[in-house]
Parts: sequence; structure tokens; C-alpha cells
Amino acid sequence: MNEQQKPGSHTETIHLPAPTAWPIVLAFGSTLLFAGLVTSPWISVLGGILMVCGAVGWFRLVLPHEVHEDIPVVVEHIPIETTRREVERIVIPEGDRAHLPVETYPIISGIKGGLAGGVAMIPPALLYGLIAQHSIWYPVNLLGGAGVANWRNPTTADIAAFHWQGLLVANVIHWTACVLVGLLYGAMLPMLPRRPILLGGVIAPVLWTGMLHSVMGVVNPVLDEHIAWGWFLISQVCFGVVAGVVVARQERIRTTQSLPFLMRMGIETPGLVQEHKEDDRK
Amino acid sequence: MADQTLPIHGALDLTPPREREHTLLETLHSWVTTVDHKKLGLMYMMMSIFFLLVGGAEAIFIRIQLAVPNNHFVSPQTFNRLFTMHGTTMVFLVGMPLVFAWANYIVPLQIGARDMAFPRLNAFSFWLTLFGGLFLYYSFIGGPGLYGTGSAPDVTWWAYAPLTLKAFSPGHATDYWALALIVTGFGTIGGGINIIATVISMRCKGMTLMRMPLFSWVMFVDGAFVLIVITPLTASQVMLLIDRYLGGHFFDTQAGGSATVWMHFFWIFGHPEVYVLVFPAFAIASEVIQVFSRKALFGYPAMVAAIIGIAFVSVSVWAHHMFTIGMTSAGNAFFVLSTELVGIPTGIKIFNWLATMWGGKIRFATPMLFAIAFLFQFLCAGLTGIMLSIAPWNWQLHGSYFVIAHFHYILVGAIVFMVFSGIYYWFPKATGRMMSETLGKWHFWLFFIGFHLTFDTMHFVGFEGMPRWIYTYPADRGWQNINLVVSIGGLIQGIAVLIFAYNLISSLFKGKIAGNDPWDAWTLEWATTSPPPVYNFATDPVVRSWRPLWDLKHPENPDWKYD
Amino acid sequence: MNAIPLVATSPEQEWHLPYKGRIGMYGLIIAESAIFTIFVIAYIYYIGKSLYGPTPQQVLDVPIVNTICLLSSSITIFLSERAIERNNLKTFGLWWAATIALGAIFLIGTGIEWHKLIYHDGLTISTNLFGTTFYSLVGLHATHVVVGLIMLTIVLLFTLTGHVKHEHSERVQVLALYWHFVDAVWVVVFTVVYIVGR
Amino acid sequence: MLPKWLRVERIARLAVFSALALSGHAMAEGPQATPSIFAPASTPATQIYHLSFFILEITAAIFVAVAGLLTYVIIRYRARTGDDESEPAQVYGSNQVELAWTVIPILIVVVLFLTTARVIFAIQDAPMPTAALEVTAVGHQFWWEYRYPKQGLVGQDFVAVNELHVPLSSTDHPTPTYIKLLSADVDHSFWVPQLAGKTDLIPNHPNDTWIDPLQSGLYVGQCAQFCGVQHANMLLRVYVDTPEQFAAWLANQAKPGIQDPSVVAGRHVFETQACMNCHAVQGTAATGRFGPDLTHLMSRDTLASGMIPNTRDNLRQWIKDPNTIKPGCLMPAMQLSEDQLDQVTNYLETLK
Repeated sequence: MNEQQKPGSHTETIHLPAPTAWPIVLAFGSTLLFAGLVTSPWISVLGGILMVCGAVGWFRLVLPHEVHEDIPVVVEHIPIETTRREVERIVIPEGDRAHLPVETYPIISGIKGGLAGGVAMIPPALLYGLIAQHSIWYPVNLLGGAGVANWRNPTTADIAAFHWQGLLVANVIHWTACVLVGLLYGAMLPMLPRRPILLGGVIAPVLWTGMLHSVMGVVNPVLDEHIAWGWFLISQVCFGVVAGVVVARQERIRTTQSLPFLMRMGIETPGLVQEHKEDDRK
Repeated sequence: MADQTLPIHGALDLTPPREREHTLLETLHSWVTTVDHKKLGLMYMMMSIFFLLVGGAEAIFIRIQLAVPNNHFVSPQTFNRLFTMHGTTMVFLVGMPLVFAWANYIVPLQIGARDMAFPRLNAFSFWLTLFGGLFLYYSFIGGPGLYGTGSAPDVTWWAYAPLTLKAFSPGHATDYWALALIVTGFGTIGGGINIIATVISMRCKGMTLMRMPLFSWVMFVDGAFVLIVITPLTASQVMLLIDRYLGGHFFDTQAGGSATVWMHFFWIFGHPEVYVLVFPAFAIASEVIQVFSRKALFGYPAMVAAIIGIAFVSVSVWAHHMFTIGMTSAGNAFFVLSTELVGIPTGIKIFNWLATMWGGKIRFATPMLFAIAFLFQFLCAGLTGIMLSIAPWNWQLHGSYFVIAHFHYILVGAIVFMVFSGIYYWFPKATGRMMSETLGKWHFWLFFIGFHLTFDTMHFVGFEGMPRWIYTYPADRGWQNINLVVSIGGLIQGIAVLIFAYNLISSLFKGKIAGNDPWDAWTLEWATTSPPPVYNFATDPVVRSWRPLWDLKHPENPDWKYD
Repeated sequence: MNAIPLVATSPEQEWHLPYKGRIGMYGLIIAESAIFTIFVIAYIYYIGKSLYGPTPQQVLDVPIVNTICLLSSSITIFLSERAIERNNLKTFGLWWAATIALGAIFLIGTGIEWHKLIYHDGLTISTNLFGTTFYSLVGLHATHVVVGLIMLTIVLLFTLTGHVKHEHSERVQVLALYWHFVDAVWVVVFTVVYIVGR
Repeated sequence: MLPKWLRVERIARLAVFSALALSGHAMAEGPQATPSIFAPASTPATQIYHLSFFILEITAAIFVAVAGLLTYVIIRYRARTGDDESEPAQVYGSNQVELAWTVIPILIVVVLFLTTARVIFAIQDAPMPTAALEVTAVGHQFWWEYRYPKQGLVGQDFVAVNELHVPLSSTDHPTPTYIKLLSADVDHSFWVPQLAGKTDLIPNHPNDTWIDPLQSGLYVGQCAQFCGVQHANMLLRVYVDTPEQFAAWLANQAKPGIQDPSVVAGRHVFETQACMNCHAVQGTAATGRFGPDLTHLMSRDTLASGMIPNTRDNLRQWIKDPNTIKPGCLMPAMQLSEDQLDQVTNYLETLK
């Protein structure tokens, strides 16, 4: 709306900015100004003159008051209607909440679960380091080495020693991955039909480990040779179970197993609400 | 339900203004002096379509030359001018005006405004863009005249220094390129300022930012984005001109200047520019997919977040165009990561569009056909984009026909397809007449087939080591079969575009009368007449959700209850 | 059937949107900042890359007076903005004129500096990389000062003829915003050219 | 590597290769007429090749999933004839679902990034073995100059033009070639797809790349960065020689130009008609650096940067007017008379 028009006010005519030729004059002048550089200086001079004219003309249009033209209003009745009167609804059992509030599955629960799972992964990993290589830095460097990709053909002793870069990179990778996977858990677990802990805590880590096992050969073949996949799986399962339990505890009250799949996905739809308020329907 | 007519009903003179025949000169005068956003939007659109035909003709010439090895259809000099002008035209004289065509025509209608925030600046921006374009094309007849195609730019649209310096590009070819694009660049900046001021300051009552239709949201982000995208190019072109006219040394490698600085500056503009161009496609897709699936857009806030996310991430990825210039390995790794991060918000958009269609009732009208093809091609383009982001593989693919195929999947497969979709969708609003569905389907299928013939095969010739920018190639390289297919596909696309042009013109005069709301849509522009009166809305609208027309059509079940 | 206004029963709430001129100026400032950023990056990248002299250390003097003038003009224009808001047109005109004077001193100072560089030190835009980047960056800023001064002078002329009224305060503030931007850019240019680059 | 993974790779390779077969040639090991990036013959190219198949698999999986979903949606949710004209249920979104399809791509990105980073470092930061040959390549509009520094025999640099000769490498005794990339004028790019990815030659910005070809023969490629009118004909030819061939070639190249008294007339024309302003013939007064070094012109298979075979007719036509062969090239037609043309051609033919 124009400044001088308050919303909702009506007059017989509507003020709109009047048509004007000054913008095109100014634009043409500016173009000629530049075109003179590749043709002749006189073109530039002409462009400059046109620009000054255009600028002055434009200026006089808006100052002290903007020039308007009055457009007579033709009021037409514009019906807004549709032939599709009916709206289908997603039918859900009576008595359930229809419009799931976001708080039911807070995003923070996924982060919490991920962090808790991340802590839970550490003991088995360090234990493996101590038992197999007598160094707690071994697993840290294995993880960190995936990021420090220019680490060429390290020996086992290399990996068992302390490297601050390895520790740094390992921490970054570890916590990022944990939070991300935790978020995924937070989102997915409530959708799983039953036994979310079994599915999310055991089967998913097994699948995940299998996938990593096959991918690691490409991502970093050198380190692939040094990874003990059994121990790897154990620490993954630790993560899965702890993260799953933490996530599930956050909303155990709300995750009614009888909910339909759509609801567990947290779908937001007005149709669900309509079903709830039977009396509103026509 | 209550018949809520205007409160001022009867208070006004309802007799329509006298219908009067306008002479041609009067009509022309009214278009030249107009400051009306709808007329300017249409002029932007006509300019784009005109230059699309010109740039398309250049592409056809290029494809005829490359159809067979060792061809002599055009000289190498002419070929270099053709592909330089093809790229420059398509990006700056087709893509950029399209952004403003949509933003001008649709955004004020969608947000219930009477005009853009700065109507005169709007006209000024348009004329700058148009004159800049004509200035660029004057280069064909400027200089030594038509012989040897004048002094049209021949340094690729990247214009890598030092090839553009006086020593290697004597004459004015490069000057035309830089000067004309500076002119259109100023027009673009004016247009961008206008869009953001319009969206921030002109929304109708009740339309908070999170109640803007997604189309307007995307155009708003695009308008703001343009301001920081086009300006680095303007700045570096000024530097180039300082080098060429005043003897500066910015890119003069003999005097300590750096060729890589130009590359960085160019791609700081050049990469986000692609997103500037593709945003209107996202915007149109978001409207068309909703309406033809009969469902509200899935995850509106996530779509808004994704578009802002794409804009943010895309300004830190420019050097993925420069993996081959010998950056450090850490630098390469950084740009691999940042580039792949763009894929995440882009993925969200694709998934949300899919989820919008999921559970809907999809009507396969021409706009929706183009939108579905867009989804498919945009997916492919994203995946080839991932391949190109892998720096080591990029060392092989960069500058090859694979890259050509990839970015034409975006520029044609996504943008041009969605532009066609948008034209079929909003043509009834702008003209009051429907476009022919029969011709539309012919147009779609021919264009779809031609597109895939051309650009799918181009990937493979890229794998086989064919570099871009070459005017000919030896017969023993095994590239000729694919190149012939590519050229045939190009011709088919050309035919499809001619069908479209015919459809456009014939529907303008003979199309079925559309009515105000032919698609049964949900945004404000369908709540006024077709074509809209010059003041858009007789009464200022008030809205309470991002689908105001849904609220009115389903008063028992309106969106605002769930806002 | 319904017709616009689309929601008849909407609660009568206040609906305020920002002044479009201000938003437009912010847009222009964003665009200009991007241009300056590119020039500043180029300047910083090319520091010390000239193959031959003169170098900044040899020829550049820190323009303290200039800088003080330009920066204090931000204060004077702020005072004049406040004056027009309070409808005190005389004070407005005085501070406005002071702003123009300070800006002009800055320009003259730059002119003297350039004259010395060109005719005494023999540094032109084509001498070496330092010359190219220096004249481009400082010249770009000076161009903005010139444009700003022209606009300010036009407003001053209108003030003197009594055309500027209280109702124009928003437009005047938009112009002042531009002037603040020009000053802020000088802080960056000054730091880069005379402190980092020297 | 897992057998399963190998299977996937084989299927993917089959798909790509069958598509490539469209263009009518089969894939085999060793040098090819078609410089395909899928026929690697050198370590960097091979590493990229393996990486590319890993990426192809991931992207193919994403493609199948999403395109499949799209197809399903189009078919399942199409508006059917006899529809009851009702609107479908309006679904606004789902935080859970959207979160899931945000996080999964992030995890994929992490895997892609780690893999890519490893290959970047492996190729780009590979330490140079002591047995490596070092060559400097200089890009010119529109030809290649290769400088072989200190190739033992006579203790001085020598210059080869357009045809790069490198020794064969083997996995047991790697003798890779490290190429320093410079440019004399504008940007160029060195790209022999079967040997390595491309690296640009940028003035005032030295780059390097390395190759270790494992099979001998001729590998082709071309300039991959637009460098002017004749960018298309700035062809690359890399000859991978067996150690014996390479030693013989080196020995010949290190010699000064042959001075055959029977063609002294041609040499006179060469040295008086400004040819020598641009061209060098080692051991004579001609020391120009702007154009290709002609000391061993006849040891090359091609003229004009790999454009035409090195025959007497082509050579004579080239000297007469290079623009009829390569329009826009920087060598001018010297307006020689027919006699002079014959004499110069005779002279050049002795430069073995």
C-alpha cells in the first residue's frame, strides 16, 4: 500500500505514482556514458547531459511531493470459492491427541541421548586399547587418523603413541557424529512400532557397523586394517543402547504404542484436529 | 456462509471507464513511461524471452559447428564469440531479468501491495538492464562491423585474466563485456533493493513474515542475496577496466599482479550467482507443486530455513570452481566440505516437495508436468554436483563437457523448465486467457526429450575427455557420435521453444477466458481480477495465514486456526 | 462466497512496517559494502607485492586531520538529524552546513595528498601495484564522498530556500545514513591503507 | 576389500561402460585414442578412478531412492478419473521426518568428505621419490614447451616441444615424472585424462603435477582452460618410452642442431628472414624464445601442437601460411618466395 493510504481506507480513486519518462532518460544516459568508452567521447558527453536532465527531472517528480495520478476504482465483486468443498481427513482413533505438540519429542532429547551414548562408547574403546595394544591412545588415534588423512602408513607403535592432533580430531569427529546420530535416534525411535531399544540400540548399530566396515576400506584403507571390528561393534552397541534408553526415557510417557504411524511421525495436519472436534464439522 | 461484499459497495461509481481505442503510439508511450510493477514485470519477461531466443540461436550455431569433427561452419573466432555471448546472454540477460520479472509481477500481488516500494527506481532498473543488454549486443556491429562478427566478447563468460588484458585482448571486445555488464549490474542492484524494501515495508495487514507465501519468501531472499552477489563482479570489472584503460596492474602478471585474484573474485560472484538464478525456480515450484497436488506445502518453516541456509552456505563455496588452480590440499579439502554442505538444505527442499505431493491428488496440467520434470532433473543435477565437489574427481571433470552437462541440468533442466511452468501457471492471471493445453503438452514432451538427448549424453563425452570451449575436435577421439546426438537434441529443444512462442502469442488472442482463479489456488494474486487492475486490489486485503484463499474457501477448516 | 478484505473479523491490531526509504538505503549500503570489501581484499592481498617502488612506507603520510574532519562530520550530521526531528530547522541547517564543510575539507586534504604523490613522488595509478590499488581504493571512497557532498549540498540549498520541513525528517535521515556509511568505510580504508599497509 | 563391494563396483563399471559403448569403442588397458578418465594408466588417475566409483555408487543409491519415491508418488497419488472432487488431507509437516532427512544427508557428507580428503592428500602431497624425473612445462598460446633440466649427458637444459617424452614407471621401480607447470602468457591447463587430473598453468603462479605411467605408448589430451582463438588445437601428446627408448631420445635431444652444409641456403633464409627472432636452433645464431625450439624438429611426429602429421607437404604449407592450417595462431606468414620456402623446408628437414 502507498504511504498515504491507511490500510482498509477507501476513496473513489486510488493514488498511484504517475507514469514518467525520466527513469528511461536517466538509464539511457548512463548507458551512453559507458558506451562512449568504446565508441567516441562525444557519446559520453551526450550521455552525461541526458543523465543530468534525467536526474533533475526525476528529482522534481518526488520533491517536494510525489506526483500521483488518480486511478478511478472499478469495484467488482470477486467471488472466492472452490468446487472442492470437502476436505479429506486423516482418521485416527477417538481419544488420541491429534495435533502432536513438538514438545512430545523434544529435539534436545536426541542431543542428550547422543551425548550420553558418546560417553558410553568410550569405556569399551579404551578397554580395547589397553587390552590389545596397552595404550589408551590407540583407539583415539584410529578415529583421529580418519580425519588426519595425510597420515601415511602408520605403524602400530605410531598409532599407540599420543598425538594431540589425533586427540583433537578424534574428539571433533566423535562428538559431532554422536550428536548427529543421537538426533536421528530422537527423530526415529518414536516412529518404530515396538521394542525401540532393541531396534535402535542393537540392530541399528549392527547395520551401521556393517556399513562402516564396508565403507571404511574406501574412506581410509590404511586405518581399516587396524580396526578391530568386534570391539568396534561392542562400543557401537553401547552407544545404541544408552542413547536409545536416554531418548526413550525422555518421552516414555507419551509414546503410546497404539498410535498410528502417521502420528508417531509427528505429522501436523488440521484434519486430525477436525476429527477430534466432531461438532465443528458440517 | 455470509456474503461479505465490500463495505463500500454502492459508494462508488461502478460504471467502467470508457473503453477507448488507443493508437499504437499511445500504447507504446504508456509502456515506455510506465512505473507499474505489472507492466515492468511483463517487460522484464519479454526481454528475457527475447534474449532466450537470441542465446538459444547462438547455442544452435554452436551445436551445428560441433555436430561433426573438423567442421568449418563458423570460424574459430566466431565460435569463441558465440559461446561467450551465449553464456553471458543466458546468465545476465535471461536469468537475471527473469528473477525480476517474477519478483515484479507476483510479489506485490502476493503480499497484497499496490506496487513495488520504489516504482520509478523499478522502471530505471529495468531500462538499465535492457540498455545494458542492447549495448552488449551492439558489439556485434561495433568495431570492424559485422565482418568477423565485430568486436563481440570472445574471452568466455569467466573472462579469466590475463587473457582479458590489453596485451592478449586488443580492441574493445573485453571492454564491451565489462561495461555492458556493469550497466546491467547497476540495474540488478536497483532491482534487488526494490524487492527487499517491498517485502519488508509493503506487506498488507496481517501478513507477518512467516505468513508470506513461500514464493515471496524465496524472492525476498533472492533480492537480498543479489546485493552481495552481483557487486563483487561489478567491483572486479571496474578493476579490469582500470587495468585496460588506465594502465593499472591488478591482473597484470608481468608487474606482480595475480591471475588467481580474478578467479577468486569472479567465482565469489559466479557461484552464488547460480543460486540467484535458480531461486525463482524454487519459488515457482513451491507454488505449482502445492496447487496441483492440492496440498499445503510440507514443512513451510523448514523450507524458509533451507532457502536462507542455501544462501548463506553458498557464499563460502566459490573455490570449488578452482580445484585445478593448485590450491593447498587443506584449501581443497575445505571447499569440498563446504560444497557438500550445500547439499543438505537442498536435500531438505527436494524431500519437502516430494512430501507435499505425497498423499495429494496430483493434476497433470502443463505447469505440473514441468514441475515434476524439474524435480527429477534437479535431483540429477544435485548428484552430478556432488560428483564435481569431490576435488580429485573434479581434477578430471573440471572444464570438460561433464561440467557443461551438469550446469545445463540446473540452468535448463531446473530454471528454464520452471520458468515455462511459471508462465503456464500465471499466464491466465496476467492476460485473462488460458494457454493451450494441447500445445503445452507438445511443448513439454518435445522439450523434455530434446533436453535429455542433449544433456544426458554430454556427461559421457565429458568422461571421455572432451574439454569445453573447443571449436572443433579431431575425428580420431571417438567423440563424434555423441556430439551428433547432442546437436540433434539441441535442435529438438529449439523446435519445442518455437512451439511455446507460438502458443504464447496465439493464446494471447485466442485463448480460453480464464476467470480469476482458474487453478483453484490459495495465494492473494488469485483474489483479484485477471488481468489485475492497475491498483491490484480495490480494498487493501487483510490476511491471517499463508494460504489466505484457503481460509476463505474452507471457512470451517481454515489454516489460521493452526498457525 | 467471500470477497476481500479476506478476513472480515480480524482483530483491529496495529500494523506498522518500517519506512521503505530506510530499508532501501540499508540495501544500498549492503551492496556498497560488498564492493568495498572486494577492493579492500585486493588492497590487502597486494600489499608488498609491487615489483618496484615507490612503496607506501616511502611516500604515505597518515592523514590525521582529514580523518578527524570526516569522522567528526558524522557527529555533526547526527546533531542535525536530531534538530530536524525536534523541528528546529535553523539548528538543522547550521549543523548540516558544518557537515558539508568538514566533508569538503576532507576532499581538499585528499586532493593535496594526491597532488604530492603524483607530482612529488611520481606515483600514479599505472606506476606499480601499490599505485593501482591505492588510487582505486581511496578514489572509490572519495567518489562516494563527492556523491554524498552533492546530495548534502542540494538539501542545504533547499533548506536555505525554506523547502525542507519537519515532515521531510525521515528522508533527511536516510541521506544521513548514507553519510554515516561513508564515514564508517573510511575507518576501514584508513586502517588498511595507512596502518596495516604502511 | 569386500567381495560385495567388488560386485557393486563391477555392476557400476558395467553400466558406465555400456553407456560409453554408445560412442562405439571398447575399453582396454593402456593408451587409448579416446582419452577416457575411466581408462587410467597412472597412479593419480587410478586413485581418482577408484574414488569416482565409490562416489558413483553413493549417488546412484540416492538417485534410486529419491527418483523411485518420485515415481511412486506420481503414480500412487495421481488424480484419478471419477474423483469425488474433494481436497486431500492437508498435512503441514513433521519435525521428526524432516529432522531425519536432514541428519542422514549430513552423515553421508561426512563419509564423502573423509574419503575425498584422503585422496586429495594422497595425490597432492605425495612425496617425490629420488628416482623421479623433473620436467618444466611452459604453456604458450597455443603450444607446449617442455624443459628438461640437467638431463645428465651434456650437462645443460634442453627443450622439447609439444611432444612430452617420459620414462615408463613400474610398481617395483617407480620412476614418476614430476612436472612443474608455468605459463608464458595466459592461463592454460595440462590434462591427459588417462595419466592424471588436470592442473592449470597460470602466469606468475607456478603449479606442479605428477604422473607415473605404467604402460608405454602415446597418451593424448589437450589444454583444458580457454586460452584464446586456437585453444581447441592446443593438443597434448605424452610419449611413454621404455627405459632404452627414453635414454636414446634423451641422448638425441641433448645434442646441438645438425649443421648440414648441403642446406646452407635454407639456413641463410632462416637466419635472415626473421624466423630466428622467435625460433631457436641450438648451436646456431638462432636463439629466439617466443616460438617453439626447432633443434630437433624432425624427431617429432606432429606439427602445430599435435594438429597435423609432420610431413614435408604439411611443413611447407605451415611455413607458407600457418593461418590456413591454424587460423589465429601467432606465427605470421613470412611472405617467402617459393624458392625460399623450398630452401627453408629443406633446411628444417635436416634437423633430426
